[in-house]
Amino acid sequence: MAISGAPVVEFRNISKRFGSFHANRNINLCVDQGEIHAISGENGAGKTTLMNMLFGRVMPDAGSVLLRGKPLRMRNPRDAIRAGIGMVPQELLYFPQLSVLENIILGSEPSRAGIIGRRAAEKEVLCLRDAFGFQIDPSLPAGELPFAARRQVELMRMLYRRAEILILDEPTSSLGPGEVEKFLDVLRSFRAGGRTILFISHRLDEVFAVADKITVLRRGSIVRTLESKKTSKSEIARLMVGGDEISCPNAVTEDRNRPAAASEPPPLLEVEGLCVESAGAEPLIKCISFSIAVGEIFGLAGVVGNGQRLLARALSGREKASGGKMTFGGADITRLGIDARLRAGISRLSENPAEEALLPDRPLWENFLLGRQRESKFQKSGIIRKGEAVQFASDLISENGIAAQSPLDPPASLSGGNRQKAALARLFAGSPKLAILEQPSRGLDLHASAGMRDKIFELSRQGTAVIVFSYDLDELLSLCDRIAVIYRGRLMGTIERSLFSRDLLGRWMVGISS
Amino acid sequence: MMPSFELITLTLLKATPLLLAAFGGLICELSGLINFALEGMMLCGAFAAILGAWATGSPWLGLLFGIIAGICASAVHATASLKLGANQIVSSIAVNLLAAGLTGLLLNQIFGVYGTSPTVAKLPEMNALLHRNMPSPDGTFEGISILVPIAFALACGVMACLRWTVAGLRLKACGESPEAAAAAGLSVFRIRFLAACAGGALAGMGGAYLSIGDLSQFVENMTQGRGYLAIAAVILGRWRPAGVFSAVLFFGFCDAASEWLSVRWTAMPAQLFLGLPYAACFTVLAFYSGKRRPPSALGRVE
Amino acid sequence: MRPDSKSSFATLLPALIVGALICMAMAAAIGARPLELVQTIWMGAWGTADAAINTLTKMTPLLLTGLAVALAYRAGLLNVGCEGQLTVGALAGATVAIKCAFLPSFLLLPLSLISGALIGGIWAWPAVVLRRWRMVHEVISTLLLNYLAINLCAYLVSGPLGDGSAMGRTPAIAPGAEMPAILHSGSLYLTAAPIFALLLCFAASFWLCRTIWGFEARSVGSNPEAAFNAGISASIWQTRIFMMSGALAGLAGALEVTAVHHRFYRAFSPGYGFDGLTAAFLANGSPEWLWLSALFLASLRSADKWLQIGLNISPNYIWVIQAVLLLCVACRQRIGNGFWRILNRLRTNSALNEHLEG
Amino acid sequence: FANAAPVKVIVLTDAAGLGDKGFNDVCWQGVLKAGKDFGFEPRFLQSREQADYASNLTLAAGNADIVVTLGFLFTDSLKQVAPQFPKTRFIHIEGDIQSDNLTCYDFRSEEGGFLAGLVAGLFTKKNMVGAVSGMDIPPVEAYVSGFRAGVKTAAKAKGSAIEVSIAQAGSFNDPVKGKSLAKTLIDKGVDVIFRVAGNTGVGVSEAVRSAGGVHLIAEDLDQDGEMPGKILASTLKRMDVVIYNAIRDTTENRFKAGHFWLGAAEGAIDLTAMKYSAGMFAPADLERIEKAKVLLRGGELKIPKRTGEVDGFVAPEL
Ligand SMILES: Nc1ncnc2c1ncn2[C@@H]1O[C@H](COP(=O)(O)OP(=O)(O)OP(=O)(O)O)[C@@H](O)[C@H]1O
Ligand SMILES: Nc1ncnc2c1ncn2[C@@H]1O[C@H](COP(=O)(O)OP(=O)(O)OP(=O)(O)O)[C@@H](O)[C@H]1O
Ligand SMILES: [Mg+2]
Ligand SMILES: [Mg+2]
Repeated sequence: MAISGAPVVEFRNISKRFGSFHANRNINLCVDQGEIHAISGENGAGKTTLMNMLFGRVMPDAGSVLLRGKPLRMRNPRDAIRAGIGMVPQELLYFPQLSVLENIILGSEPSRAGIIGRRAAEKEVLCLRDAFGFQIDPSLPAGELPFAARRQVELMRMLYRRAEILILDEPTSSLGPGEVEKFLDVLRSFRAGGRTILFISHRLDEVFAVADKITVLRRGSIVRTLESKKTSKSEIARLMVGGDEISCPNAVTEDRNRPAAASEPPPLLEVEGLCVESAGAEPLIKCISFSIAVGEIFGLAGVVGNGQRLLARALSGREKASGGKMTFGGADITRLGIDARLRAGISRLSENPAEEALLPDRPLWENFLLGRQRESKFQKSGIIRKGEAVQFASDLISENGIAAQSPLDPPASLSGGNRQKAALARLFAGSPKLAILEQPSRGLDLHASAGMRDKIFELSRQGTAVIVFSYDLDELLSLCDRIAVIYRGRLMGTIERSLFSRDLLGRWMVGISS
Repeated sequence: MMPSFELITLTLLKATPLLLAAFGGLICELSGLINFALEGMMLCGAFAAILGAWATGSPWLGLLFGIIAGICASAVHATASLKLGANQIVSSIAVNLLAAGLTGLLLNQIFGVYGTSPTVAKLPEMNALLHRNMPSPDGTFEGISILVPIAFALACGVMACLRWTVAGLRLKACGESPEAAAAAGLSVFRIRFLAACAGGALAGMGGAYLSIGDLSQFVENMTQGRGYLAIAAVILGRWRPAGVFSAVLFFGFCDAASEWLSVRWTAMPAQLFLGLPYAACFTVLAFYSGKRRPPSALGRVE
Repeated sequence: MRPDSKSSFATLLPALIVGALICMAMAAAIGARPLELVQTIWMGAWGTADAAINTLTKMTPLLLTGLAVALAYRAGLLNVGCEGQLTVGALAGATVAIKCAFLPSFLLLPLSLISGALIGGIWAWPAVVLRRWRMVHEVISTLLLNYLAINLCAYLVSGPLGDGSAMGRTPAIAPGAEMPAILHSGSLYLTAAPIFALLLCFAASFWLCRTIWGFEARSVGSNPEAAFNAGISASIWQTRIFMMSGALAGLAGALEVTAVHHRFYRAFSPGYGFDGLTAAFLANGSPEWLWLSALFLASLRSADKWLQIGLNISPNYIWVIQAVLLLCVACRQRIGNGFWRILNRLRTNSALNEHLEG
Repeated sequence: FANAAPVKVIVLTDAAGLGDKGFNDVCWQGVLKAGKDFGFEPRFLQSREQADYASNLTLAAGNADIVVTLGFLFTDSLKQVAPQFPKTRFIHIEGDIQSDNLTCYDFRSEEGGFLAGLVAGLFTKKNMVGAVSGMDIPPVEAYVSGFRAGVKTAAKAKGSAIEVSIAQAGSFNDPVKGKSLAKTLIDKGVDVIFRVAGNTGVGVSEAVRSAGGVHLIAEDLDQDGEMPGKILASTLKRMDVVIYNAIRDTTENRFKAGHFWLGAAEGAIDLTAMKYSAGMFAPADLERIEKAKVLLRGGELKIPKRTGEVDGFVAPEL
């Protein structure tokens, strides 16, 4: 494509309001051909809203979007796609009962006389899959894949379409480190091919690894656009919050210094030979044994789709164990249901709280009340004390910095990160004895993930045991006292904090036992 | 004649209106639009078919009228629920009420009669067609409307479309996730609206079968709950074309068998035979389980 | 009021106005004078004591079946089986009232009502069982149960439970089981049944919106997975609510028997179950507004004979009115927004004109 | 002056309503004819539900001089309402109610059924006849019992056993079901079908129309002309005449309260003259039919009204 003077994408005086709330205010931004342009900002800063306007999913209230110098009316994603734009949205968008193949080719199916050319499509999709090293069977229904694998499907769908301008809204939030590396390589190769990429991520490492320019958004307005080579992580972090410099996440790794306990803390949860079957297939979780002490933070690492979800669900009672034994504080809990375990103090944050933990159309106060409605604080002889509940919700909202306008708003009006914050806040407010966290930092900004870490440390000091499932090895290394690796439904091994070794963990994650 | 053969033809006859309506409902529901309004669409189709045949003198034009009326009823439902934000179940119920009211009202206004319309010319029957070329095989196809084979052919066509074509895939995509379909560049509203119209056409045809295929008259509320049974067949068939096809045949068979038995086992009370098809379906449900769930976004608009 | 105001009244009013206009246009098209029509409907429903009694009597089953539908809907279930539940409830109520005639009235009447509710609830039970264990959608199972109930009851009253005539009905219930009249007008009378139903309706709406049990049920309706993860068993709540729903429909049947018909007939319900769907959704599925929609539907129903003998309009027109209003209420958000937008534009235009003139 | 004002007549039907090609329509024809002759415009009121009967009756009684109620379902409400409107005259079909302002008529439908059964039994070639009934209500039961008795009589006359199959549709309003039931009967080998099913009968006729060698007997109304030759005969139940006469008597101030049984003897039940089908019968059979009519008119023959009484019925020698 001939390089003209005009930028490929230009936002001109774009504003967007939701009710009386300004999600975007007077945005002016140029993106040039062949650059990777990162957008950074806190949760709720307005990144997703801005990208949605470029993709025609949201109409701006004022201002215009110019494409190669020409103003373009983007009424719906179709217009955007026609203009050569592709997007991987922040929330998962997929067709649960269609196969992975169909998910990918939809909208640009190879066809003759209206009949789909399945053979050709399959060949191309397999090529794409192998380019990334994903391990997805394209004939499976997308809804049966683990959450993170669905994300991979979306990436493949976007690549399949060969868009010239790519919008990636937190694409890496569910990828493991190895996959992230491959993914970033793909982005670089795209840039070399002359494509333009808008990239949103809360992980500054990735941003600095690929981005040419970084634009920082704060409360709906652009703070500044910087060349990535001429700035630093700490500067970006500072611009994002608009105040003092905050510590960078990687620095936390060294901060984790717990006073060595005088005596060995008593074990809280003991798991012995746990097996879990999923719908009659061969046991997906095979004979897992481990134990966790009071106040311990236990990490579970692994590549996407190795049974983490099933294990987390089995621990919380959501899934029945088909074999083995679990004891919690000395009592056998193997047969207990989710409600009994909750009462015993075991809480889980699911990997997809928006679908599995929140009531999307009910006000936030009801969401925060959910699960504690029987506590005497919130009810009197069966009647809900609404005042108390709303007060409780307001407190949680302000304590956790959730960007909601009132406790009467439903979660559907929150940004992705803020929904995660809300789910976390509810879990932490219950002061559980054992917290099972799946991808706790997913979608959280720097500030919020730091807050989340602090909260976990605080809880652990108070004696709560925490199990963290994450694909992000760095996160686990910085958080945990011990890390185990799960591979194909088995534990490959466990290491203590003093022996942490990225190499070893990495090898375990791909199934090489030492 | 062998009893099994009688049962088969009776089953086919019983299944035809259900088959048309159920496939109409299936198309609609696969695109994500709940269609509890099949009863109303059938009723509109049945009435308009009579009206058309009466006004033009040609039953084929009557069939066309019936199809158009089904489309119109469906368009009301689709517009209300896709454009105007109505709850899809509510708008379905409203369409059913509207059809019941309007057909009765118009019957009175246009024909000046209550309850039953005048008799009109009906669509040709199979043996009338076969007679032309060969001698009648002792009335084998007696009373079987030409619409019966057409209905089965249409159902097979719909099945093939849903399975193999781009249009079928896109339709299913809209029913799986309208948000994702929109993000993939499809016009969800248009696809769903067209699906609803196609569904309405089939359901209207199902209604027309009752009034000018099977009979040659319209009787107020003549669908008698067949539209509800059709949607039950869609659910029983778990939203899979082949499943819906078998469910419809199963309903038809139970109904045919109960009638067949009721004229032979005269000692049994008639009410028991009237309840038999439903009891049989219920029993099958209780011992049957399948995996497929409804379209993931059924009832959800973007 | 702001055009995008979500307040229900601001949108409901324009929707009703639009609906009424459509109905009147249709009336004009079939040759009736719209105003006369409104007057006739009003007179037919509330113009005389007889009419008012009739309307209130008709409201009772609509209110209860509407409540049954609304309650289940809030827990994420669609109960289209009220028809069957009502029928078995009515037969159970009548049978108890006949067979236990030896009991004193203060026992017999409640016993009859309770047994109606009980059987109604039990009739709803297979649907939840199938839903839970066989993943069978409740719409299909309740629909089939309707037909089963109607045919089973028809068999029972023409055989074992009948009065021996070929009319397909039970004998009259014991006088002690009849609900006492609180108001007479000629041969028509009003019992406490409508008041009872109203109280039940308000109690249910309080239960649903203010108590923890109602909260749990609603949470299940909003997102069963989230509720389950919070320790609330979705399947148990759905079972409970569905049986409650069936019990309400069964109660409606038993009330009809004890308060109105004093016996059970074959083809007992003239479609109250489906009317319950209309009533519930006209009230937007919220029990606290159900009384209004039930009252409105009952008014139309009791006015339909006036249309026939007063204006010589086919009673089918009543269905059309119901359908149009139901559609408009269902679309009220959009209609309301459009209405206020137009109103605002008119207002700014006239303000502009004034400004120009002034 | 008051007398000069046209009388007001309101007809009440049960949920089936007008357009049933049978009971209600026949009655309505009588009212219409009376309206034409005596200068009034009748209105009709269809009750949609059982709960409406009393209130609709009250309303009609308050607004009309003559109220005509059709069907046994009205009996209970009439008992309550009629005495409260002494100035209104009530004419009721089917049921026995005592009130000074009420005249009610019951028809011996079984006699019509008997004639139908006789015709069917005499005509059948395969010795198999059938009937499609709507719902199990007293007049239908009477028709069907009469039909069985008639077939029995024919069998005796022919000296061969004739099988009777009855199919019930469970509704007066489901012609589609009526058609398939009739088809099932035909498949079984039945070659004469008697329909007593209101609108459901529409479907029965349809099935007979497209089947070769099968004939129909219609109920209540002369329908022989609809399918000449295919309809062997129609039973006649002259409710129209009865209502016409009752209205005439009332307008001429000769209203007579009471309950009347009407049958062939009174000329209220009859069979059509078989204009199109007489040629298909043997002269001896036609004679038998005439003889049966005479017997019935003379009141010498008692036809069973209930199903249970059929077995005890002794077929007359014809
Ligand atoms: N449909 C909506 N209705 C009301 N408010 C909304 C809606 N969508 C977004 N918002 C608000 O707009 C603000 C910006 O949201 P947006 O999703 O753009 O944030 P973000 O920068 O992408 O945050 P995150 O990093 O958490 O994804 C949020 O505070 C959110 O509450
Ligand atoms: N890469 C893959 N390709 C295809 N199917 C997969 C893949 N990974 C897992 N599955 C299937 O998906 C289902 C869910 O698997 P599982 O519970 O192990 O996922 P998970 O690793 O816990 O998910 P997540 O990574 O999101 O936590 C299983 O049926 C499994 O066979
Ligand atoms: Mg975002
Ligand atoms: Mg996993």
